Amino acid sequence: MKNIDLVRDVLDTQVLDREQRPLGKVDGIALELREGSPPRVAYLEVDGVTAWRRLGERYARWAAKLARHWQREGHPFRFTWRQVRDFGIDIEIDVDAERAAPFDLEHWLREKLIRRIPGGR
Amino acid sequence: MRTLLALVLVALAGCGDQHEQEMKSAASWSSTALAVARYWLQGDLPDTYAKRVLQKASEELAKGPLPDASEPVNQMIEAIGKRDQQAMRRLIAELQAQ
Amino acid sequence: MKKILGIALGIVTSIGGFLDVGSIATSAQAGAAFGYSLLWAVLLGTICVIFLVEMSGRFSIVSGHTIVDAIRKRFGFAGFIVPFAASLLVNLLVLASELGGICVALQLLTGIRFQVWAIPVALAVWLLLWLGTFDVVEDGTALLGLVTLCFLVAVFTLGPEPRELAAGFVPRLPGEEHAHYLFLAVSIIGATIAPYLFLFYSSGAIEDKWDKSYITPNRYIATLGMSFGAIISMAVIVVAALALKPEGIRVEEYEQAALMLVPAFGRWGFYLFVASLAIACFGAALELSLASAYSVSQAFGWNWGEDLEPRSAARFSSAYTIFIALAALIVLSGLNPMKLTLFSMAITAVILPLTALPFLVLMNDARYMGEHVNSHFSNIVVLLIVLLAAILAVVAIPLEIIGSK
Amino acid sequence: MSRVIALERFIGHIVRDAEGRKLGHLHEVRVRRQGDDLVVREYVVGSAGLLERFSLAQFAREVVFIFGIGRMHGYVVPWDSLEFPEKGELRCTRRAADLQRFSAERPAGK
Repeated sequence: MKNIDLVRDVLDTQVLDREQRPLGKVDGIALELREGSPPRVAYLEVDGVTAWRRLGERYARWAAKLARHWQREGHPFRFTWRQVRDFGIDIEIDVDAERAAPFDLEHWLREKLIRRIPGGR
Repeated sequence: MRTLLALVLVALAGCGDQHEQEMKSAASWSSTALAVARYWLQGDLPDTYAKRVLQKASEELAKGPLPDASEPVNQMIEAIGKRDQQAMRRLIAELQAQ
Repeated sequence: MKKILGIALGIVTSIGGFLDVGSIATSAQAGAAFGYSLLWAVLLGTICVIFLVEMSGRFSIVSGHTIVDAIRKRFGFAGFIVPFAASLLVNLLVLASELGGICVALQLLTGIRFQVWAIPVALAVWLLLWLGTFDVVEDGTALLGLVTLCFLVAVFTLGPEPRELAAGFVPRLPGEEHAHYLFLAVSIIGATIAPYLFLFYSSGAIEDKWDKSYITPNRYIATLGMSFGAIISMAVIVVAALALKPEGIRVEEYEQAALMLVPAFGRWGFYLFVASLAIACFGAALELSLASAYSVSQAFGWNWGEDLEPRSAARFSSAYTIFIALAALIVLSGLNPMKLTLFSMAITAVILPLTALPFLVLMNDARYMGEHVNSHFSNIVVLLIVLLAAILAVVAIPLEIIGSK
Repeated sequence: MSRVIALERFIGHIVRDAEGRKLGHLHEVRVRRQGDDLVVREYVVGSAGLLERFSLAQFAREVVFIFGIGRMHGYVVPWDSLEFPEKGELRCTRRAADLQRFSAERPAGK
């Protein structure tokens, strides 16, 4: 697909890892504005705080305060277009979801909630 | 939009006033008590449930426009407690008379 | 053979899932107060829900994605988050009504106040999701839900007058109490076109790994499943009309509705009603909890799936855990269950446009649907549904205030 | 000197042309592949751009016109004509008249 529309095809699109496991949505797109040549997509972001910032700074602050409980380093998670393996309705990137930053909440809940309840396995 | 406003106005006009609603509700609760008593006599209702509905009916009737109807209903509850079928038949007649 | 079994199961699930506390409460009230004259509302709601369920299934089958996932992609985070939050809140109120329905059934049986049952009931619903798989939920609700067929049996036992019954399918205002009549009509349609049905159904199509060969079976499952569910809903109206209305009993509390099966089944009538209410609400509570967890996970791009152990979909399983806990708190607060149910049905009607509108756009999206985009006919039906939804949304609140007594 | 901006925060914001007249809202950014990069070709401003997002099958476009939404129109702003200020509104450095117009009937540049 030669021509891509960033809002229709990339923003809010589901991101999958190398085994098609859901990693998150494209919450943000960073454009690099260059002197005398067309802007290029610097990186894409998967991060709840970035998503909430789209509604306003206030929401981003609340989201960040909340996220501090489970987010370790590596936030916001960013990837470049070069890492994209497959681009259809979803975007597949060459990353392992389990070790990526967006899974911090998943790990935190496993630790704090799931492990403590029998049968959570 | 006009049709919607008409629809809502119809609804407003059709709504009976507060007193009429209370009369309907009271009539309904006394009918409920009568039905429960009759089914209990036929042995179709467990005691715990029958007593509970009669209790609820008595409370609702006491609040409504027919407060004295709640008296026979209270006695019905005792009739169930004592498994007194005669008393129940008498109370059914008494409640129907009101 | 496996497909026929799949279809049969799909239909049976729809029966189990269709009937819930909303349809039982609104149908019982409608039958007791207005006899057969609100049957048309169930029919209208069912026609709409058949189309919307078929489309949400076809969307998942063809695109491999669910409606919620696509709504966020097409409308963007800002355009999606407010309707999404509204639908979650409504789902929470309906889930509280379902849990309330189970607690009320236990209250009828034991005489112990319904709030006391809130925690055990919520635990039971949660435990089945925590330990079970999607099939357990789907098959469980389906087979148990068949107990609600007793309303159908009651209709044949009580023998309604066919011509009067048929007249009930023609909408016309009764002599008096217009506000209450219209309020019940809105609540019945709201109860029938319940958003959680599509959320559960479209995610279920992916859990069951339906591929393109399921496009036709999907149409049967949606049509037959919802129709059978609707027939039982109508049966509740007819039984209430025959068993309660002649006695002058209006349904203001579940205690009154519990009498309706006694004329048909004698000693068993009370127990069948309690069992039907408890089981229908239990099935609906399972589906609602999953539907909410599906929509949150799909909205934020998390891994989801009831077949996964809680450990491997921690955010998904935490979502339904928190959801059930919040709903249990609402029941614990002692709000009158019947009033909560009717209020939730009216509010479902208010957000109906937000539920129906995305179908108009997504079912015509060539990137998702390829050549399976909506036909002209389906688009016109969706347009009519959105129009009906808009009208319901406008009248639901004023009617709730005036007509809900 | 280059600067990085968060594009998602400008989507849906008003764009004014060189004379300060309102062109519409920024709804789409069209890019092309260049090696491993995505490079901006042009921006789409105005309500017709919103319709683009739904890649509506041909039928739905006709329905949309019946409801008079067909009057939606938009402008295509080349990559070198849109400024992303630190503060304030998006500005187009050209006048509306110099911009290529397009409406929902025939999707431009597809």
